[in-house]
Amino acid sequence: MLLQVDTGNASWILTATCLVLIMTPGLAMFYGGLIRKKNVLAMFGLCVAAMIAVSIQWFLVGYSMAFGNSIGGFVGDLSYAGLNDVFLMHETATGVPATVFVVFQCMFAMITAAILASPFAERSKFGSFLVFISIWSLIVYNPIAHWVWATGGFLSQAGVLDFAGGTVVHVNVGFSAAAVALVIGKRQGFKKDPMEPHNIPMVAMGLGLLWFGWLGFNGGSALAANEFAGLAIINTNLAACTAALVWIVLEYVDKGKKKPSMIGISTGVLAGLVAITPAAGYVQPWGAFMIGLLVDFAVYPVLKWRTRSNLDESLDAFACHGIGGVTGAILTGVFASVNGATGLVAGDATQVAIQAFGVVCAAGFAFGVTLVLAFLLKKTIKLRVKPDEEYVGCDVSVHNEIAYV
Amino acid sequence: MLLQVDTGNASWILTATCLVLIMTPGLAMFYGGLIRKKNVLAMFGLCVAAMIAVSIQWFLVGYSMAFGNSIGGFVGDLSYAGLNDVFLMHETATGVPATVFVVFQCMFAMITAAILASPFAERSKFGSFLVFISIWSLIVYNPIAHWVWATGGFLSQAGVLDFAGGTVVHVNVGFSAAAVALVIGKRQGFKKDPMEPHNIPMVAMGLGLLWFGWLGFNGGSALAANEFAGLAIINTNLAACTAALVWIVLEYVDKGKKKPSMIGISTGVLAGLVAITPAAGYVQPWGAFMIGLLVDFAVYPVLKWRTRSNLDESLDAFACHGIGGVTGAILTGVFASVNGATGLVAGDATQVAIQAFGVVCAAGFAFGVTLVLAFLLKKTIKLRVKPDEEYVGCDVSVHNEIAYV
Amino acid sequence: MLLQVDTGNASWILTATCLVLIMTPGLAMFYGGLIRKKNVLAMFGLCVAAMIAVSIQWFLVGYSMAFGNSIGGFVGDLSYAGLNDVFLMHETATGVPATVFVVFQCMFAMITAAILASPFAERSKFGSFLVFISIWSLIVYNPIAHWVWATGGFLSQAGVLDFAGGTVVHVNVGFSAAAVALVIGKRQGFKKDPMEPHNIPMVAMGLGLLWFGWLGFNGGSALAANEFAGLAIINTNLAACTAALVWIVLEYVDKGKKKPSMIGISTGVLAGLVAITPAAGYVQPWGAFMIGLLVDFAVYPVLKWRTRSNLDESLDAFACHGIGGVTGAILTGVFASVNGATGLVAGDATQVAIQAFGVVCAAGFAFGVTLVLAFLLKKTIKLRVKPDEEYVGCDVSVHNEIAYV
Amino acid sequence: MKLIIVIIRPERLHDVKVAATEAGAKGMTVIEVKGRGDQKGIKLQSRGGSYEVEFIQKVKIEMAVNDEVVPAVIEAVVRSARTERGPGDGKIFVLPIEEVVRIRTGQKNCDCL
Amino acid sequence: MKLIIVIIRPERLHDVKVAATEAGAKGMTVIEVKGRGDQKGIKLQSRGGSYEVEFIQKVKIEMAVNDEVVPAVIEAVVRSARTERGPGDGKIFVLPIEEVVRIRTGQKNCDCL
Amino acid sequence: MKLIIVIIRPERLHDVKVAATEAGAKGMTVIEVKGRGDQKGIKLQSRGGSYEVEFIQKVKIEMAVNDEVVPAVIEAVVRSARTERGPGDGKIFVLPIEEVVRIRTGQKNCDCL
Ligand SMILES: Nc1ncnc2c1ncn2[C@@H]1O[C@H](COP(=O)(O)OP(=O)(O)O)[C@@H](O)[C@H]1O
Ligand SMILES: Nc1ncnc2c1ncn2[C@@H]1O[C@H](COP(=O)(O)OP(=O)(O)O)[C@@H](O)[C@H]1O
Ligand SMILES: Nc1ncnc2c1ncn2[C@@H]1O[C@H](COP(=O)(O)OP(=O)(O)O)[C@@H](O)[C@H]1O
Repeated sequence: MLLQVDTGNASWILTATCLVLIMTPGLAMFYGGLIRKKNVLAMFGLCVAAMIAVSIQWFLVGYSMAFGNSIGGFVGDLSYAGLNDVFLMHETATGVPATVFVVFQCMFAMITAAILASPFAERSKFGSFLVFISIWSLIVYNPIAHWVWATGGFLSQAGVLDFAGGTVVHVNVGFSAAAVALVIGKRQGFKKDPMEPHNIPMVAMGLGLLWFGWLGFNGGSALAANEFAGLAIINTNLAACTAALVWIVLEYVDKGKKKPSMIGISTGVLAGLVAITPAAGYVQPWGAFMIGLLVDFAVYPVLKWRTRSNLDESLDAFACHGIGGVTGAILTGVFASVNGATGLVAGDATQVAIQAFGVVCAAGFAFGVTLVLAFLLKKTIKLRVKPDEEYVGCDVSVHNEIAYV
Repeated sequence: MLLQVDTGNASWILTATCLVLIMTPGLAMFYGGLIRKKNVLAMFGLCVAAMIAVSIQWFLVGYSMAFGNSIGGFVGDLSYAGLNDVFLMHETATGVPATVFVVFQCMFAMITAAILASPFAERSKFGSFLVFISIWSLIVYNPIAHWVWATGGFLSQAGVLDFAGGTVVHVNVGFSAAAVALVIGKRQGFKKDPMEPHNIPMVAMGLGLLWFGWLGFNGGSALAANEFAGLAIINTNLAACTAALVWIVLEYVDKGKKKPSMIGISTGVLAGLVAITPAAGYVQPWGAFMIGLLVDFAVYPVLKWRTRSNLDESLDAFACHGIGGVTGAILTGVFASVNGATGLVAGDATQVAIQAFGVVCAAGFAFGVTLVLAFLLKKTIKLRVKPDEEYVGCDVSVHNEIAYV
Repeated sequence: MLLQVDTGNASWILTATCLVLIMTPGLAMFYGGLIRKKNVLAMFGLCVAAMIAVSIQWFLVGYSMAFGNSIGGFVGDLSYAGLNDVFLMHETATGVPATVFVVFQCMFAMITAAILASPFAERSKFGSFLVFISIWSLIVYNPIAHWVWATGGFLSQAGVLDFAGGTVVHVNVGFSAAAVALVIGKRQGFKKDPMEPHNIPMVAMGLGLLWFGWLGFNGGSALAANEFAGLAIINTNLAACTAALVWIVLEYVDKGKKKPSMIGISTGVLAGLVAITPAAGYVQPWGAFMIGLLVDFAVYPVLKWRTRSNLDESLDAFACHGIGGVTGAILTGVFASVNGATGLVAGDATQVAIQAFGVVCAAGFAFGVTLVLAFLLKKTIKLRVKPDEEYVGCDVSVHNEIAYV
Repeated sequence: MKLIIVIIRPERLHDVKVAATEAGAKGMTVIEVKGRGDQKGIKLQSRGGSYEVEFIQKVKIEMAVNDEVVPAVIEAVVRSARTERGPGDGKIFVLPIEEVVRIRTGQKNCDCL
Repeated sequence: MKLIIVIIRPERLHDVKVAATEAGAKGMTVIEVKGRGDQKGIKLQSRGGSYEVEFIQKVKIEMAVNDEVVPAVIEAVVRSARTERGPGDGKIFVLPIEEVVRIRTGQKNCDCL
Repeated sequence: MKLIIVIIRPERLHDVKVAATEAGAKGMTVIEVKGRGDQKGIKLQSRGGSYEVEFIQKVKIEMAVNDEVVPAVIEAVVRSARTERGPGDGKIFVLPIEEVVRIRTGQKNCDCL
C-alpha cells in the first residue's frame, strides 16, 4: 500500500538507477579495451548477456529472493516473484516507491554479474556464459544481497556495514572470479604471446562512465537525497582520486615500471572506487582519504602477483574487486564514524571483526558455490570455445563479426 | 502563473531531459558505427543538424504548435511562439515547471528527427538535410505530438494510449523514413559493394547511451517521480532484455546466420525499447515481458525483408522504429492494465482498435506528408551529393575531413 | 546545523554533480581526438591529473578558500578545511545539503582545471602538470570562485552576474591558458608538420558528453529544481544550437573553407555553451538566441587569428573559453532581464560595465598569476618533456603505452 | 613470373580488381598506403584553419602473375584505374620474381597464380 | 640476396616468425594486408543479413636474406604456415635484391641481414 | 629503374622525405609496418606488469627511381634516417624494376618517376 512518496528522494533514486545502468556499458568498454582486438565484441557480448540474464531472473524471482521475507536470514521467499502489482507495494522508509527500489537494485545485480565476465574473457562460449551467469545470479548474488541488505538477513543482523555493496558486489564477484579462473583455465598463449590492450582510450572512456555511474551507485545507496548522499559522493570521488595518486606513486617507484601508465591510473581510480563503496556514507571525508591512501597497498601487490602467477583471471576482478572489496570492508570497520555507524576510530573495535566476518561469509560462499557451478558447467555444456576458435578470436568465431574494418 | 512546484517531480524531469539529450549522440554513434568509415562524420553531422534545426524551431514555434491551444484537435496555435516569459507559465498537474516541460519535450523532438537520418545515410547533402529536417519537424512532428499528447489533441481525445512516444516518435519516424527512402533512392553500389559496418564497438557504445537515455525517456514520461516512473523503468529494462534474448534465439535458429551477432543483440535491445515505449507506464512487468517476447517476431522478418529488398532504408528506422512502434502500440492495447489504462487483457478489447486507429493516422500522415516533402526538396534543392562525391565519401566531400588518421 | 532539506532540490543538485563530473571525461575525449595519435593517452592523463589534484586540494583547503568566511572579499578563510563534519553544516537557502553543494562545486573546479590542459597538450611532463594544476587550482581558481560566488566576494558585491561560471570558469581558464602558452612555447614542428586531428568521431562523442554535462552545469546552478533550472536548460540548449548554426554559415562563407566541418560545428556548439553559461538563468529564450547568434563573431576570428599566429595554445581554450567567456559575460549584461537581473535591454546599462569590470579582474588576475606560476615551474621543475620524447610521443615516453594496437 | 605492383586511388579498387581478374590476375594482395607524387597534398580542415596532408591515401595491389598475362593485366589496370581528375591516378611497377611457392601444398613455380 | 615475400594467415605469424628466424632469417618486416586468391571471401553478419568480405585479412612478411638460406627459410615458412583449412594459407614470392644498406652504419651488402 | 625499399623509424619520415626528394626521388609510397631485426622489442606496460612488443613500429617507403639517382637517394636516406639510438634505424633494399607505367597517361618507362 502506498503511504507517502517523497518525490525528491524518489527522483534521486530514479536518477541513481540510470547512473548504475550506464556502469555496465562503461565496464564493457573498460574490459573491451584491455583485451585483444579479436575479442572485443565478444566482451561486449558477455556484458550484455549479463544484463539480459540478470534482468529477466530479477523479474521472475531474483528480487524476491534478495528482498522477500527472510527464510532464516539466508534468502528471501518467493512472495514477490513476477513483480505483480509492484507499483502498489509500499515505499521505503525514505519514501522511495517500491518500483524504484526494485529497479535500482536490479542495476546492482546487473553490474555485479557483468564484472564476472573477467575470467571468461577471450575464451568463453556465449551460450554457456548466459547459462552460467543466470544461475550464478540466482544462487550466489541473490542470497548474498539478502544476507547483507534485506531486513532479517543474517549479516545485516550481525551488524555488518555495507553502504553500497563492498561485500555484496565486490567481495562476492572478486572471489567468484577467482573460482571461475581456476576452473576455466588460462587462455591459449597466456604468458607466451603478447596480450596487449588493444584500445586504451576505450579503457579510459569506460572508466569515465564507471566513475560517473559510481556516484549514483554510492550516492543512491543513501536511498534519499540528503546530506549522506552528498557525503557519499564527496567520499567516493575523494577516495578514487587519492587511490589514483597513490597508484601513480607506486608505479613511479616500482623498478619494473618507473612510469605511471594510463591503465595504472585507471586501475587506481577503480581500486579507490571499490574500497570506498562499503564506507561511502559512514565515514568522514578524511576517512575516505585514508581509505584511498591505503587500498592500493593491498591491490597493487596482488595484481602484480596475479600477473606473474599462472592464474589467468584475465581482467583482474579478483585483485581489483575482491581484494579491493575486502580492504574496503575492513577499513569501513576502522573508519566508520558517522550516520549511525561506529568503527574502530570512533571507539568500537568489534566492528572490524564483524566486517571480517561478513567478508569471510561472502567470500567463502561465493568462491565455493561458484567453483562447483563452474565445474559442473564445464563438464556438461563446456565453458570454452574450441582452441581453433579461440585462436581466430571470439568475435569471428562466436559472433561472426569483425569489430573494426 | 506559478502555483506550486513539486521540486521532486521537477528534479526528475530535469534529469530525464538530460537523459533524453544524450540519446542523440548515442544514436549518432549507433548509426555511425553501422556505416562505412568514409561517412561516419557526415552521419554525426546529420544528427547534430537535427539537434540544431529542432531546437531552434521548437523555440520559435514548435512548442506552441505541439502544445499550444488546440486548433480543432489538429495543431496548437502560436500563443507560446518564442517562449517569452515561459518561466512564468504554470506548471504541469504534477508540479513540473513549464520551462522544464518545454525542454523535456524539445529533447523528444530532437531524437525523433535524428532517427530520421537513417535513409539519408552516406548520400545526403548537409544543407538539404538541414532544410528537410526543419520543415519535417515543423509540419510532421509537431502536429502528431499535438494529436496524441496535447490537451484537446484528437488522438488523445480518441483515447489513444501512448505513454512515452510509441506513436508520436517511433511510428511517425519509421514511416517517414520509409517515405524518404523511396524518394532519395539507394546508395551507389547498394547490394553490390560490401557495406560493412565499420566500427561495431561504436555501435555497442551508442546502444549503451541509448539504453541509458531511454530510461529517462520512458521514466520521465510519468512526469513525476512516482511509482509509475519506477514501473516504466522496470518495464523498459525488462522488455529490452527480453527482446534481446529472443533476437539471440532467432539468429541462432536462422539458417542463414546460426550465430548471435552483437549487431543483432543490439537490434533486439532496440526493438524491445521501441515496443515498450507506448506501454511503459501502463502494463505490469509481466506485460512488458510479453511485449519483449513478441516484438521481434514482427521486427526480425521485416528487417530481413528490407535487407533483401531494393529499399535502401539504410539504418532500418522503418523496421526497428516503424514496425517496432506499431507492434508496441497495438500490444499496449492488449496488455494495458494499470495506471488508469484498460486494454484487452484487462477486459477492454476496443482499446486495441483505438490503438490501431492512432497508428494508422500517424503512419499515414507521416508517410504521406514526408513523401511529398522529400519529393519537392529533391526536385528543388536536391537531396543527394554528386555520384563522385558519394564515392569518395561524404566526410571528405561534404565536410572536408577524415574521421580517423 | 541542518534545518530543512528540500529533497527535490537536493536530488537535482546531486544529479547535476554527476552531470558535471562526466564533462571531464568528455573533455578528455574532445581534446584527445583533436591531437595526434601518439599523445592521446597523455591527454587523458592530463585530464585525470586535473581531477586528482583538484579533488584532493578541494577537500584539504579548496572548498574553504572558495566558500569560507570571506577575508576582505578576496578569499575564504580555512574554517572548513578538511571538510570535517560537513554533513552537519547547514544547507543552502534552497534546502540543498552542504555536502551536496561542496561536491557540486568540486566538479566545477575539476572541469575548469582540465580545460587548462589545452596549452600543455603533446609536450608536457605528467608530474609537472600535476604540480602546476594543484597550485593553479589553489591560488587562481579558488580566489576567483570566491570573488564571484561566495557571500562577501568582492565581485559578487559589485553586482557581477555569473549564473554558472562564465567568469569563474571560462574567462579564468581562457586567459590562464594564454599565459601558459606564452611560457611553455610551441610544439616541435608547429606549423611545419601537419598536426592533424587523429580521431574526429572521438571529438564528437566528447562533445556529446560535454553538452549532456553542461545541462547539469548550467541547470544545476539554479541550486534548485525550479522554473529557472528549466529556463537555464532551455537557454543552454538553444544557444548551443544557434551558435552551431552560425558557425556552419561562417565556415560556409569563409573563402578558405567553404564547407562546414564537424570540428567546426563542434566548436560552434562549444562557443554557444560557453557564452550562455553566465546568462543561462538570467535571460529570456530570445536572449539566449541572441547570444548564440552573436558569440561566434568574437570566437571565430580569434580562433583563426590564433591558428595563424605563433601562439601554440593548442586546443584553443583561449579562443573558445576565454573569448567566448568574455563575450558571454558582457552579453549577460546586455540581455539579463529575469530572475532578479536587469541588463541593458531591461533598462540598466551599468550592468554591462559591471560585467566588464568582473571580466577584467578575473582575466587580469588569472593571466598574471598563471604567467608567473608557469614561469617559475618552467625554471625549476621544467614543464616539457625532452625534444626526443616529444618526437616519439608522450604516450610512449611519459606513460610507456601505445593507445591503439 | 612477375610481381605487378599497382598504386591506385582507393575508390578504384573494386573496378581494378574486376578488370585485373578478367585479364588473368587471379590472386592479389591489397594494402592501404599513402603516397606522394605529382599530385599535391590535399587540404583538409582543422579547427582554426586548414592543414595539408602531405601523403594521400592510396591503395597498393600486388599481383604475382605469369609472364604472358603481364601486358593484359597492365592494360586492364590502366583502363580501370584511370580517372579524369589529373595527377594522382598512380603507377604500375613490374618486378621479376624468381620463385613462387604455394604454402598449402608446398608446390613451387606451379600454376598457382 | 633475395627478398622473400610471404603472405600468411594472421594467426600463423608467431609460429612463422620463430621458424623463419631459426632457419636464418633474422630481420623481417610485417604488414597487415588483405588478400584474394583461391580462398573465397568469408561471410560476416550485418544487420539484416550477411555480407561477403571480398578481401581477407592476411599478414605479409618481407625478409631480406642471403641466397644460401633461401631454401631453408622457404621450407620453414611452408611448414609453420600451413594449416588444414583449405585454400587461404598463402604464397611465397622470391625476388632478387641488388643492394642492401644498413642505415645505422651506412654499410652496404654487409652481413647485416 | 630501381625500386628502393626503405625501412625507417616513423619519426624520421618527414626528414627522409625531404632528403630523398632533394636527391631525386620525386614519387614515393609510404606504409606503416612493424619490424624486427637487431633491435630488441620494447617493453610496454600492461596492467599488472609489462609485455614485450615483438615487432616495432616502422615506416616503409617505396621509391621507384631512375638508375642514376640511386646512389644519391641511398646516401640521402642514410643521412636523414640515421639516429644515435643504436639498432633499429632500418635498412635499404634495392630491387630491379622491369617496367613502369603511369596510369594517368598509360605511358611506359617514361620520365614519370
Ligand atoms: N616514383 C614513385 N615511387 C613510388 N611510388 C610512386 C612513385 N610515383 C608515384 N607513386 C605513387 O603513386 C601515387 C600517384 O602518383 P602521382 O604522381 O600523384 O600521380 P600520377 O601518376 O597520376 O602523376 C603516389 O601517391 C604514390 O603513392
Ligand atoms: N598471385 C598472387 N599475387 C599476390 N598475392 C597472392 C596471389 N595469390 C595469392 N595471394 C595472396 O595469398 C593469399 C592466399 O591465397 P589463396 O589463393 O587464397 O590461398 P592458397 O595459396 O592456399 O590457395 C591471398 O589472400 C593473397 O593475399
Ligand atoms: N633482413 C631484413 N628483412 C626485412 N626487413 C628487415 C630486415 N632487417 C631489418 N629489417 C627491418 O628494419 C628494421 C630495423 O632493423 P634493425 O635490425 O632493428 O636495425 P639496424 O638495421 O639499425 O640494426 C626492422 O624493424 C625491420 O623492419
